[in-house]
Amino acid sequence: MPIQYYIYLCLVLFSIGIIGVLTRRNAIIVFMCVELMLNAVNLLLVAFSKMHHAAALTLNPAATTGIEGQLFVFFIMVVAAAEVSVGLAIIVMLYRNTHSVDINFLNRLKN
Amino acid sequence: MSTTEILFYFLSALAVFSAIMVLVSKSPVHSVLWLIVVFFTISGHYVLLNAQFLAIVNLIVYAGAIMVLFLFVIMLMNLNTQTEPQKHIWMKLAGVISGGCFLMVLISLVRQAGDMQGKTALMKTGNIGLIGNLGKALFQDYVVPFEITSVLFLSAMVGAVVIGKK
Amino acid sequence: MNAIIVSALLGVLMMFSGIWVKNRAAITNIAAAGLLLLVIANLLNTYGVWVIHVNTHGMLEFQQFGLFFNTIAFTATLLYVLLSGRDMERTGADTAEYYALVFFVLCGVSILTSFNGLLMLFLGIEILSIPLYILTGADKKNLRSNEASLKYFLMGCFSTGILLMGITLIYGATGNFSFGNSQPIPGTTMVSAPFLEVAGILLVFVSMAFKVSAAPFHFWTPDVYDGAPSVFTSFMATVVKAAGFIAFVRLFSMHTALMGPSWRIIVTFVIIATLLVGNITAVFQQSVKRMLAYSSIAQAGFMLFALYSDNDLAKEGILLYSIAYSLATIGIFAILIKMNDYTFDGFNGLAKTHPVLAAANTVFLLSLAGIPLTAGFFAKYYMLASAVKAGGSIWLVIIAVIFAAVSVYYYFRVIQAMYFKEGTPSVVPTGKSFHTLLIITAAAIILIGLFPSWVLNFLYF
Amino acid sequence: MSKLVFLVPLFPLIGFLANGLGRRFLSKPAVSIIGCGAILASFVVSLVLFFDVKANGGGTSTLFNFISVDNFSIPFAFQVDQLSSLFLLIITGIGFLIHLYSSAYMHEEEPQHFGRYFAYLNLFVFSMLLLVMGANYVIMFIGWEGVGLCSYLLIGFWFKNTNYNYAAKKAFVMNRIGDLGFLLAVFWLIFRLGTVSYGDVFANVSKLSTADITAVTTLLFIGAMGKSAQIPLYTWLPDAMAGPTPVSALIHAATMVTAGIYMIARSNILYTLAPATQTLVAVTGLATAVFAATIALKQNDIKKVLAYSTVSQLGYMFLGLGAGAYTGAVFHVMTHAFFKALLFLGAGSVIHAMHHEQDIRKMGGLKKYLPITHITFLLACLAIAGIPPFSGFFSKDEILVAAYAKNPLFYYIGVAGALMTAFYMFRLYTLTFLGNFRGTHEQEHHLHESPWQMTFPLIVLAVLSVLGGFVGIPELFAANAHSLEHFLEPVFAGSNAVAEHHHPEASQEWLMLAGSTAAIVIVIVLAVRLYKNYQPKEETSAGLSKALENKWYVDELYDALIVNPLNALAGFLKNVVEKSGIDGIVNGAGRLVGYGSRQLRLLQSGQVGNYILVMVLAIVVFILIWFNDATITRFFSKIF
Amino acid sequence: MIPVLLILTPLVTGLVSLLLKQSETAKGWALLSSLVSLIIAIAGVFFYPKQQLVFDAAWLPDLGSRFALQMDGMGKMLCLLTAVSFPVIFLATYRNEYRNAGRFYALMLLTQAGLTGVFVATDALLFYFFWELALIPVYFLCSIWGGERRIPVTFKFFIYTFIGSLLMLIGILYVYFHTPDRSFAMHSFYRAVLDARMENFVFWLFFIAFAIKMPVFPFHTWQPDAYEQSPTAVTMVLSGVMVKMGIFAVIRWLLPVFPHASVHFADVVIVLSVIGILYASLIAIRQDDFKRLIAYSSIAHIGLMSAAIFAGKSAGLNGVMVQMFNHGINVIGLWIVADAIEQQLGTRKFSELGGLAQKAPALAVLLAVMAFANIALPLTNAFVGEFLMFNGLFQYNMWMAAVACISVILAAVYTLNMVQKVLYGSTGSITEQAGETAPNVQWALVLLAIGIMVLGVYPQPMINLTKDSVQAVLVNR
Repeated sequence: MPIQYYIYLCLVLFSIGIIGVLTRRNAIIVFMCVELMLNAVNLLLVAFSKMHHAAALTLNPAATTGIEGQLFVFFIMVVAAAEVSVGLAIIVMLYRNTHSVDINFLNRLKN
Repeated sequence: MSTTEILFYFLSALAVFSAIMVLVSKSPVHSVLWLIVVFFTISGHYVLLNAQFLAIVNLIVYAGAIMVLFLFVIMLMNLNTQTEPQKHIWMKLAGVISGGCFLMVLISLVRQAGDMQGKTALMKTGNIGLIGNLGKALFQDYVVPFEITSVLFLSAMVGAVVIGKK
Repeated sequence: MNAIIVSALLGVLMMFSGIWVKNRAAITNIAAAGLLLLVIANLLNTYGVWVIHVNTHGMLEFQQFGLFFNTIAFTATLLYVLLSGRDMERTGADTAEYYALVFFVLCGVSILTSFNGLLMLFLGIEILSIPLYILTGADKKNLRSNEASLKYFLMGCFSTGILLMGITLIYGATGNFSFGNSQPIPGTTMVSAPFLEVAGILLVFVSMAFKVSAAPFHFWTPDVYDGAPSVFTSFMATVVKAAGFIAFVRLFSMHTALMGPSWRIIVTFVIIATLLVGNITAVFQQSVKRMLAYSSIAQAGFMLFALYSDNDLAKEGILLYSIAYSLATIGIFAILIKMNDYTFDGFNGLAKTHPVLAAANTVFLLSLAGIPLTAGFFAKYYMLASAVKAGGSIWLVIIAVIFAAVSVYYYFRVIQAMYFKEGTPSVVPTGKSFHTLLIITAAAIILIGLFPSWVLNFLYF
Repeated sequence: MSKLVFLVPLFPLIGFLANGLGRRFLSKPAVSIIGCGAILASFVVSLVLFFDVKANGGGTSTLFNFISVDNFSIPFAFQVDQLSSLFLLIITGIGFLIHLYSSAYMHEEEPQHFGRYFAYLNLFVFSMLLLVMGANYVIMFIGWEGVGLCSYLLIGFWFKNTNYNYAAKKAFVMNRIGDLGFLLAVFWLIFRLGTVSYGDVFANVSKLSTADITAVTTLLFIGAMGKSAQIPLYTWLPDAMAGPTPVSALIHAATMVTAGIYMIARSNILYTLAPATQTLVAVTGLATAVFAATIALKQNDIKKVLAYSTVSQLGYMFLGLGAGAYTGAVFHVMTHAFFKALLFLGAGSVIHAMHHEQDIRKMGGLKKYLPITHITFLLACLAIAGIPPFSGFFSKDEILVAAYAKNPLFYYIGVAGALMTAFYMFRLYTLTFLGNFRGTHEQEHHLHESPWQMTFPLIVLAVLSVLGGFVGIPELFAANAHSLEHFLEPVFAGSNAVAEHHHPEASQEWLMLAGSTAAIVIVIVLAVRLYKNYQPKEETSAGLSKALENKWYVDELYDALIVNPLNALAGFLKNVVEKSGIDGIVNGAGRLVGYGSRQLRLLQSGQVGNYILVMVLAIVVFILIWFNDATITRFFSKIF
Repeated sequence: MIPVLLILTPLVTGLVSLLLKQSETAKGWALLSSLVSLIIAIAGVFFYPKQQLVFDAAWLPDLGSRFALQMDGMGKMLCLLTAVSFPVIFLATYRNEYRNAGRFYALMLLTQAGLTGVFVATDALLFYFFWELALIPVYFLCSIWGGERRIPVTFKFFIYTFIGSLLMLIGILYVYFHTPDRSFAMHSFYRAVLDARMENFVFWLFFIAFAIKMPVFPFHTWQPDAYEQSPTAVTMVLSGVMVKMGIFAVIRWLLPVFPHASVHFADVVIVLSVIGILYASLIAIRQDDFKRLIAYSSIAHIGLMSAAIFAGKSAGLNGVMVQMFNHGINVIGLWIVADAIEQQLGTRKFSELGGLAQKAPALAVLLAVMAFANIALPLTNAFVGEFLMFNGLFQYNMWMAAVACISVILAAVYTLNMVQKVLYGSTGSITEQAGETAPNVQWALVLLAIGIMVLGVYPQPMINLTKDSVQAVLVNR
């Protein structure tokens, strides 16, 4: 597949994630949109990894070029998992105190 | 058009559609479910790209663990369509426009990017995505970052405990 | 490597000491001892006496610059623990866990000073950030703390997303994660402009700018610094932020090919915006804590000069700046934490009731304002000098000094409150040792202000 | 000789210091002895010097280097030659008499103020001596300003009276306006010649262009206008009558005001080489002479009349200078010093007797009460009116003849002024001494002749006024009779060599003398007849007479044209420009920061969504900037 | 060694003074310290009349900066002025009571150290340091012990001057990077090679700093307020010595470092100065406040100095040198009188004063001496300076000189106004109970008056002292 297609797809997904962050008020949904962004990145990484791999194969059939991209995805997933645990803990804590997950209500701190 | 290409287009279309549905769903639960669909389509892409390990991990970690966690929290909070807060229409519009601008700028960049011309992502072939190869690389070259992520997890753990306990 | 391993282990140790040690004061002492150990371990590493050798496969690269910064960061943390450690107890019960998180942050700091490649950068930033989300929300019953925590978390995740997209685009264009030394991938030829790489670099830049709270990505800073428990604000605003800068400078000095005119324009834009937002907004604040948050943005504006000029002077300068800024800010926060009223009026008449606090605070504020004879002067001096040396930017420097003069306005409001106004400030009782430490800190600031060469020679030793 | 030179100013300086510092401790007699003694000593030394100069010619002696920078130096040097030694005699001589007079006149003052008075007087004499003895323009300027200072101090001697203080200030400021001209002239000389010493300047005069000389002389003349009360800077002098009367005699008649004449006479070579300036001097002098005389016609204050008469006489002297009759001017300075000092002292005696009543309408018939004063005053009036053979006749005649040589019109106008002089002087004399006493009974009861300290100077001065003219008998009467001219010859040698002298025909000169004398006599008779039986009546004068009484409204004119606009400008600068303008910009910058702060902090809305929105937009903008850098660089390079 | 001693003496004694609790002890200590400084300064000036006293030690080797001090003629003269001023100030204000007197005098002495440092530093960075060191104690002095509006006013003063000095810092940095040997030493600065465009630009960075300090129109608005609100002892330092910093700096750092720019912009600066002279003089005419009058009068005098400097003529520069010293002692004298009156009567308004000559004849005489020195009457010291300065200006441009000379008249107007309204006339309700001032004030004034007279009659030693500094400036032009 031409790499542009993957880039377009991932950028679209990434932008949808951004739009989600910008348009939703529910902290959990916002967080989910961030996860969507991360997944778009992951997919793009894999696509690039395969692209570089394809390029390397023309010179050396045993080349492992591109593997670092997939490993990076692995680390992103790890980090994402850790973030989710912390993030959800924070959201729950806030919910316990305010009974709301609306980020528009987060305006005690301003100016 | 080969099967892979058809699959690619189908998965892409589904992914974009589901992603949009995540945004527009009124009910948080629906959003989560749509997101899981996105993750599945992405896993499908991984399979197409012959990255089986990542495909599986994606399903287990994201769709399985993380999304369930989300769902669980949402259920716990008893969030539903009625309680779901909505942003002002202008704010939404602004969000969409700026996100669209972001997308447009990046895409126009990619279209001009000469070094991407004629490059293709290898599909269905290539063995770098296989678990054996990944594992070797992970525990040889990438052992330091791998170990360091343990610190990350430790801190996340401690953090969750600190925040979570009464 | 010493620093990374020791700090991680110390973090674990602190985690468990929470279970075994019930005396809170003892926990603080353990932490202090641990930090001392950390400093020593890092110094040993610096001078090559005792180094834990680990084959990092080029993932990490230990240079004097980074190691020296480690020493600064650890020493600053030690000072911070000594001055404000006991005040953590007022935030929440989990003192040991807080310290564990602090150590994990330091682990992240050590990674950020030695990363070689975007993967370690990413991990470093995450290890640095995740504990901070927690620490920001440590005051669980306090809604402001909760709010700050969630804001910080959401925006932090968003910026992580941006960072990752940037890294990915760079990877797509170059085929590896080693930022800067992009060798052509075998079998390909570099054709036309590397648009993708540039876009990636920009996104990485934006994300790093977010971490060091450069405008217009600074918005989290005032809210988070204001909402977080003051003890942790002190830590975040000093060690963490300085580490962010070191990473920033390290990252972008790797990529020397970047220095085109457009790069300069963007950095100039960011510097001016940061100085403007930081300084101007700080002027009208009523709370000293929030003022300090804005002032930290303003100081970031100055530190960004290191990025702009990117020469040796700038690298030395950023170290000196870290020292000066950390010492002064930790000191001010140590005093601020003792105050019951964070507004400017809360400081009225402090000079009468607590002359030592007031005098030390004055030195800290003068240093932040960059008045000569204090470390802060030489910090700013190096930044300006590096920009002048880089050339072609005298207007930028002039704008910077005008904002420096504006900064005097709000820093001196505190001095005015302390010395020239009448009032009875309510202050938590402070001990002799606290006073002594403050005086030592102030003296250190003045000494560095007189003889910055001492510190710099240490670096070139 | 050189050793003695320093003694001349030293004695008054010592007197000043002793009286000034010791005014609390010294008794009145001690003060007067110190004060008068110092001047007497100076006079004696001056006499010695005079004869020395007469025998051996003048010379310069340097005390020390006052200012010396690399390209020029100003020595603190004294030059005693014919001109200055003559002035030394006038200053110390008349000065001594007036000191003596003062010791009685000021007797009512408290000891402290009595001491202060003598200290000022001594300081004045010291300054005046510096002025005439200085060997260069800077030393002259020191004295020049010094006499201005003393004038200020003495006019405001009775400092409780606010009006006197205003008069003093006015005198000082007007003098300063003149001084400014003087200073600029000095700068000009330094700029062109690098020296200010008379000797060097006059020797190098050929290096100066005509424009230079004209400028320098004009500027110097502006200085002279201020000090010697010429139009337009004369208005301070009448107001200066606020000071004690002996002061008026000493400063505002006999010595200080003649400084301008001295200075021009000293710089005669420059003026001779600048005909344009000479004409200016002559015209200004003539205008002043007539103008002041018209005002004097209608003044009722005894001292004011004398003051305007002084202004008028000074005008004559400038007319003489402008006409090139330097000797004549100096001669008139001398004779004027005698008779004007006498007039003022006489007036002082009258005022003393009348208990500080100065309005001549309330006097009259004092002849019998104050015989000595009366006689001496009459002699002085005859002298000033120019009746032969009194001193004024000779000196004024010499000036008028020279003026005729320059331009006959000058002569006729000058004679008209002389007639007015005769008229107002005899109006004054008649109103004061003749007729019936018009004051209160109490005043009449206390009328008595003054003590010897006051009458003695009157007598001495009267003798001088009568006989003083004989040092300058015109060539008309006898060849080589003009001994003063011969004495001063070396000083004016340079000018005489350059300028051609037209002397009118002897017959014409006789005619002029006779005619003017006859006219003056007629005017005197007229004045005496007119005012002999004067009775004060409530009259509201109108028209010309009112304008004259109000001194042609010159003070009002100055107020309207200069003082008020300046005050308004100052007020405008203070209240508007400074406050709202310059300080306004500074404070405005501060306020702008405050305003910006209040607006900018609204950006910090507290909404995460907004924060991220800004971030996203910033990213978009950055990417756009990056890929359009060439355009932007061009844009900025245009701005800076 | 003498320059070091001159800095160290007030510095050390100042720090010691921080610990003094008793007001009387602190006063005595400060007076003693300042006298020691005076002795050292006199020793420096009279025992080494010809040598340049040099001290040089390593300081910041990495930055190319050394702790280099040097006293040439101008430095000696200004050190002497500083050393003379402080004892006189301490003496004159000996009876004023300050809260925390120990701290007050400590800050005063620190100011003295800073001022002296400015006058002797030959290293640009060190110079900058002392420049600021002199400012900061003053900020505290004014803000703590000043008048009613002290906080905003002092703050304005501080920020104003601080902006100026920061701009100068940029200039210093710029020149530093263009010195042949990357050094902050004065002589390296003199040899710096700048292209014409940048020289013209950097010139202004320096000039604005100095112009604010002097102050030159239109950078002066901090000054009247600051003088009015500061405690008088500080005002004396400010106007007597501190404004000399600006003038000194122009001569030492501006003219030689930017020879072409200072010629190029001479007209601009002189026109500004001349406008300032007239402007300040006119405003002074309408002042009702003693302190503000002196402040504006000072602006006018300083304007003349700055014009004369930029005229760049030998006579003018010599005049500036002399006038720096003379203006210092004259204006201190005026402040002492103003303070004595305010301390005694509690007012500085001319409209409330009057008739003091009857009540306090000695003070009246001394005020008159100061006033006449202020209008540069011959045989007072100021005449020599002004005469030479006008002279230099005249040689540069006679029209500018002529316009500037108008100030001679205006000075007479406002000064005599002041004299008249304070001393003369009849006493009012406030001045009724006035009396002679304390002996310490009188002695201080007498000392100054003697100085005024002596330097007015025999100024040549002062001219000789600073002659070589003038030559040095002219050579570089």
